[in-house]
Amino acid sequence: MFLAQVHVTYKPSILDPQAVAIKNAMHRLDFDQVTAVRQGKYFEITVDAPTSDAAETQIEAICDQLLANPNMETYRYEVKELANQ
Amino acid sequence: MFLAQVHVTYKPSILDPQAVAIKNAMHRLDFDQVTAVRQGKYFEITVDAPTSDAAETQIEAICDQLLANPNMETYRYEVKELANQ
Amino acid sequence: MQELKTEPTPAEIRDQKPYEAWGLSQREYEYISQKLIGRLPNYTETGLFAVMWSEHCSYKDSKPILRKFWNDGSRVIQGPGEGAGVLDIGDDQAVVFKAESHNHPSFVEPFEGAATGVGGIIRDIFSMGAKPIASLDSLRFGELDKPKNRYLLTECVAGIAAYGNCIGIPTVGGEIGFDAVYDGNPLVNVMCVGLMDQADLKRGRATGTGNSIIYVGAKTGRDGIHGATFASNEFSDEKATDRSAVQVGDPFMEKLLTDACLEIIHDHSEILMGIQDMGAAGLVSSSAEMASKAKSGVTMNLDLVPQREPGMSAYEIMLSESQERMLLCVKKGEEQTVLDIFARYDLDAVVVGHVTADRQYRLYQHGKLVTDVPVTSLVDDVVEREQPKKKPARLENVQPAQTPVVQQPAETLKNLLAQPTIASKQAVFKQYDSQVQANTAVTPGSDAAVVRVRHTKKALAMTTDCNARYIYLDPYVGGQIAVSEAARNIVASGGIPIGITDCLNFGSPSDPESYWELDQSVQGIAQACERFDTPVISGNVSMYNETDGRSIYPTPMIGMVGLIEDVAQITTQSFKTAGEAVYLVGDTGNDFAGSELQKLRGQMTPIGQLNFNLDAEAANQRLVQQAIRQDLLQSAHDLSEGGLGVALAEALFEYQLGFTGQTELTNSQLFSETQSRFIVSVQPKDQTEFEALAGKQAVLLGRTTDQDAVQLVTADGQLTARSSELKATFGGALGCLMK
Amino acid sequence: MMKFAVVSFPGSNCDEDLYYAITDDLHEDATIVPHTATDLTEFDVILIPGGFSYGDYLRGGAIAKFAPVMSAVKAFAQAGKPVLGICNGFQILTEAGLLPGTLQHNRQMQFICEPEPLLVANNQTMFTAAFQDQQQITLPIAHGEGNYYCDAATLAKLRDRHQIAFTYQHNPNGSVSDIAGITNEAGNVLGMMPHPERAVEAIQGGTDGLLVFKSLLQAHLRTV
Ligand SMILES: Nc1ncnc2c1ncn2[C@@H]1O[C@H](COP(=O)(O)OP(=O)(O)O)[C@@H](O)[C@H]1O
Ligand SMILES: [Mg+2]
Repeated sequence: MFLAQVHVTYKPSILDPQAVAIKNAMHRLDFDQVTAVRQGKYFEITVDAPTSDAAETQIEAICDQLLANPNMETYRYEVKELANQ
Repeated sequence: MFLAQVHVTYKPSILDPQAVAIKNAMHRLDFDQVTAVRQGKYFEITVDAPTSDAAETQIEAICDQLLANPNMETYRYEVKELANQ
Repeated sequence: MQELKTEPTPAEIRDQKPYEAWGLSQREYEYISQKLIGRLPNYTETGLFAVMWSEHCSYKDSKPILRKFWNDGSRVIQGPGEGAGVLDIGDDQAVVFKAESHNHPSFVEPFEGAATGVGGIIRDIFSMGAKPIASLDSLRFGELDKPKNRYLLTECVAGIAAYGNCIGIPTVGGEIGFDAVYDGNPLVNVMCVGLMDQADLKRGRATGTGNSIIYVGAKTGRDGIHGATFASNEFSDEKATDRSAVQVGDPFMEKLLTDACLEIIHDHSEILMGIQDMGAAGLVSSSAEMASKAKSGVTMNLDLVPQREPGMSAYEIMLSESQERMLLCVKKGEEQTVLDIFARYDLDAVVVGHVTADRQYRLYQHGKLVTDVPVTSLVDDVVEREQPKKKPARLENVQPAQTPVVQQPAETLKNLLAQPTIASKQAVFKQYDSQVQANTAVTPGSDAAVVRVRHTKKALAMTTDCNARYIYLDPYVGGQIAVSEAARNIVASGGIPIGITDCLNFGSPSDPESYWELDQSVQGIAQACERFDTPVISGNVSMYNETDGRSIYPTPMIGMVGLIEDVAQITTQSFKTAGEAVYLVGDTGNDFAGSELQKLRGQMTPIGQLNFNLDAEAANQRLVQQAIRQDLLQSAHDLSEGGLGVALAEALFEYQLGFTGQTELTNSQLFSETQSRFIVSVQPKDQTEFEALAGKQAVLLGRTTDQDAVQLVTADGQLTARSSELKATFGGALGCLMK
Repeated sequence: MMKFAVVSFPGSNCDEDLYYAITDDLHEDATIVPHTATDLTEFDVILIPGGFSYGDYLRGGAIAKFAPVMSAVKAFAQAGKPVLGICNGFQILTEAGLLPGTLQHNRQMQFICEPEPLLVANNQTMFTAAFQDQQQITLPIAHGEGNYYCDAATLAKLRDRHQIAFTYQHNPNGSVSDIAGITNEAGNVLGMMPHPERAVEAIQGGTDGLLVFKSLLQAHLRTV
C-alpha cells in the first residue's frame, strides 16, 4: 500500500483569481505583511500497487490525465509506503 | 521574508463529495488500484515578518480566520525562511 | 433484546436520565415507558423517542395552533401532512410547493447550512412526484455593519447559489431583510415549487404487508446527529461547540436522485407504493412516518444501510441527518426494476426492510433486535401541549405613530433607497442561476417571479413576503398584512393567488409571549388566506429562535403561488415607455408604525399602531386584476417598504425613464406605508377606460418622461432628483455594504 | 429534418432546454443522447449542454472529458461536422482538447447570472452566419468559471485565424480579450459561455440565441 501526496498548482505565469481574492481578503483583515499568495489543490491518494515504482507510474498517469490541466497547472508528488495495518 | 506552506483538509467524518467524484473518475479510467482519495487545499503564503515566530503567529491567525473552516476542516503548516533575493 | 456493551442499560438510562439532554422531559419519558411501551426503553429506543418527540419532528407545541390555519379551497389536492402541498392548476396538472427553514444550521455553518436547506426542500417536492421548477429564498440577518453578519450573508448566499445552480433549479426570487434582532440568529428559509401531472401524485406511505423498503442515495454518516433536537433548543454561544459533524450537501448526487426518482414515478408508478425523503431525524422519521400514515408496521435491518463510517451504532444510523437520501416502498417482487434504475444513475440502492401488518417498529442490527416499539408510540401518540399564552405588555395601550417631518423628500428618498432592506438585491440574486430550465418569464427584481408552464398558455407567479416589524407591532394584523402583501405581489404580476406555504420563525414556545405571538399571527394569516382563497397547503415551524434569551421579531414568512391563466397577462413593475400615465391605486394615510422611515429616523424598535383593512385590500387587488385582464396596464407595482416614493423610483429604473407629476399628498406621506396600494401605468389611449374602471380607487399622479429627472410636486413641497442618481444609489447600496 | 444530438452527462442541466430550443423553436429534430453512447454518426450536429457534469468537482469538464461518448464526439468533430458546446459544454471541449485555452474562475470569484451584451466578432462561421457582422446582441450568461484564458501565442493564433466568434461588450468575468466564444481552427467546433438556448422566445427576454441554431440550419441546408 502506498500513499501519494500530490500538489497541483498554477504555473507561475498564470493569474489565479482565487489566490488574488484570498490575498485581498487577508489585506482586508489587516494581515498586511502577506506579500504573495499562491494556492493549489492537494490530494492524498492511497494506491494498492505492488511496488513503489508501480505506484508512481499510476500517480503520474492520474496527474497527467485528470488532476492537472496542463494549460495552466503543474504538479508534484511524493509516494511513500504505508506501514501494513 | 518567510514562506508558509499550508495544507487544509477535511476532518475525517465530513462528507467530501469532491473526493468521491474524483475517486469514481479514477476507477472509470481503470485506475482500479486507487483505494482512497482525500483532497484539500494547499497555500503558499509569503510573509514579510521580522522573525519566524512572528510569521507563524500570522499564519496561525490567517488559517483560523480565513483559510480553514473550523467546523469542517483542519490545517497544518510549515514556515521556512526565504533566502534573500 | 440486547444492548451493545458500551451503551447504558435501560435501568441506567432511567437513573442517569441522558434523555433530558436530548430534549425529552421526565414526564414524557415516564409516559412512554409506562403507558406506551410498558417497559423501560433501551438506549436506541430512547434516542428515537427523543428525536421523534421533539418539536421539530412532532410539532407537539405548534400543532394546536397550526389547526387554526385554513386548508380548504377547491384547488387543494394535498394539504399539510405530506412532503409538500399540491394544488390543481387545470389541464390535469398541479403545482406543488413548500418552504422550510434552516436557521440554526446556517448560523453554525452558513455555506453548508444554507446549501443543505435548498437540498432538503427540493427532496420534499420531487418526493410528491413533481419536477422542481423554481426556488425562492427568504433571508434575515443582523445589520451589515457587523463583519459577522456580512460573513453570514455572503456565505449563505454562496451556499444557496452553489446548490441551486448545480442542480439546475432556477432560484427566481426571495427577500432579504436586515435588523439587529437577527444578530446571532439569522433566518434562512427556502421555498421550492414543483410542477406535475396529477396522475403522478405520490405520498410517503409504507403500504402493503410484505412490500420492500428501499434505501437510496448517499451513504449514512455521523452528520448532524441530534440536528432535530438541536433545532428545537434555544441557541446559546455555549452550544456552538456542542455539535456533531456538519452536514455537507452534494447537489450532484441530488440531481441524480431527483432524475432517478422521477423516472421511477413516471415509468413504474404501479410498483412504487410510497416515497419520502429523509429529512430531520433521517431514517427514523421517514420510516416511522411512512408506516404511521399507512397504518402498518416496518422492520429494517440496519446492517444493510449503506454507511460511510465504520462502527456506527443503531442510534447513530437512525438519527443521522446525512443529506441526499430517500426511502421508497416498493411492491414485493418488483424490487429489481427499481434497483436497476438507480444503478444506471450510479446511486446506492438497497432493500433494507419490509412492511409488516402488526404496526410494530422493529430494527435489527448485528442479528439482534435493537428496537421494538409500536409505530404509533413514535409518531401518533406524542402528547401535544397547548402552552400558556400572554399578550406582551408592549402591545397594551398602543398609540398611533408620530408623523416624521420630511423637509427634503429627495434626500429622504435616497437614504431609503440605500437602506439594505430596500436597496436592490441584485448583488445577491445575480449569483443565482434564475433562468435554467428556460421557463423564467420574470427574473428577480420585479414584484413576483414568473415561470411559464411549457406547452400551455399558463404561468406561475411566486413570491415570499413578511414584514416582521409589523408582526412585532401586531402579530394578528401583521399576519394579515404578510399574506396580503404576498397576494399584492402576485396580483401586480398578473396572477390570481391560489395558495400559500409558510415558515413560522418564532421564539421559544415555552415563553408565553412568544406563544401568544405565534397564535395571533397564525389567526391573522388564516383570516387573510380565507379572504383571498389561498389555502395553507404546507409549511414549517422554527421555534427557539433566541440567542442568549433574546428572541427575534416573530417572522412568519409567507410563500405564495399565483396562477396566470395566459402568459399575455404577465405584468412587471417597470414603466415601459415615456408618456405613460401613472396612477396611485388606494388611499394613503399617515402610516409610519414600523415603517422604514421610522427606522431611518433612528427608531430602531418599531413603534405605533398598525392600520389595515382587508376589504380595501381585496377591492384594490380586484381592480388591478381586472385592469390587467382588460389589457389596460403597462406596469403594476405594489407599494411596500418605503411607500410611494420608493415604489415610484423602482418603476423608473429598468428603462431609464423620468417622471413628472403632482399629488395632494404631503412630503412625509410619500414614505407612508399605508397598505393595500399599487402604482400602475397606463397608455394615454387607455386612460379613459382605466379611469372608468377605477373610479375613486385610483388617482392620476403624473407621467413618465424620457428625461433623467424625477419631479413630484406635493402638498407641502417638491421632490426633485435625477433618476440616474436614484438608480445608482438603489443599485449599488447592498453590494457596497457586503464588501 | 436536421438531426441534433444533445449529449447529456450526469450533472448536465441545460440538456432539456437545448432539446426544447431545437424542437419547439427551431422546429427541427433533437435527441437527448446519454454519456454512454458510442455512435453519433446518424446526427448532423452535436450540442454539448451547460450544467455541472459530474458535479464539476475537480474543474469544470475535467471528468466529463473521459465519458464514453467523448470518443464519438471527437470522431464527429474530426469528420468536420459541427459541434457546439455551451457553458459547461465549452469547458468540456477545452478539457478534451477540441478547443484551445481554459475557463478559469470568474475574476470576482462569484457565479454571475445576467443578460450580457455581446458582439458577433465573426459572422463567417457555420454557427454565426445568420448574424450581421459585428452585430450587437444580448444573451444570458450563467457561470462561475467562464473566465477564458489562453497564452499570448494562442491568442495571436485565435485572432489571426478568426477563431473568436463572440466577445463581451462589458467583460463580466475577466476573460482574455473579452472572449465569450471561440471556434477551432477548422471552424466546425464552437464553444461559448453565453446560453443561446435561453434566448429563443420573446417570453425568455430575447430571441438572439435562435440565430445560432438558424445559422447551423442554413449551413446544413446548403450541404444537402
Ligand atoms: N434573496 C433573494 N433571492 C432572490 N431574489 C431576491 C432576493 N431578495 C430579493 N429578491 C428579489 O428582489 C425583488 C425585490 O424584492 P423585495 O424588495 O422583497 O420585493 P417586495 O417588496 O415587492 O416584496 C423581488 O423580485 C425579489 O424576488
Ligand atoms: Mg413588491
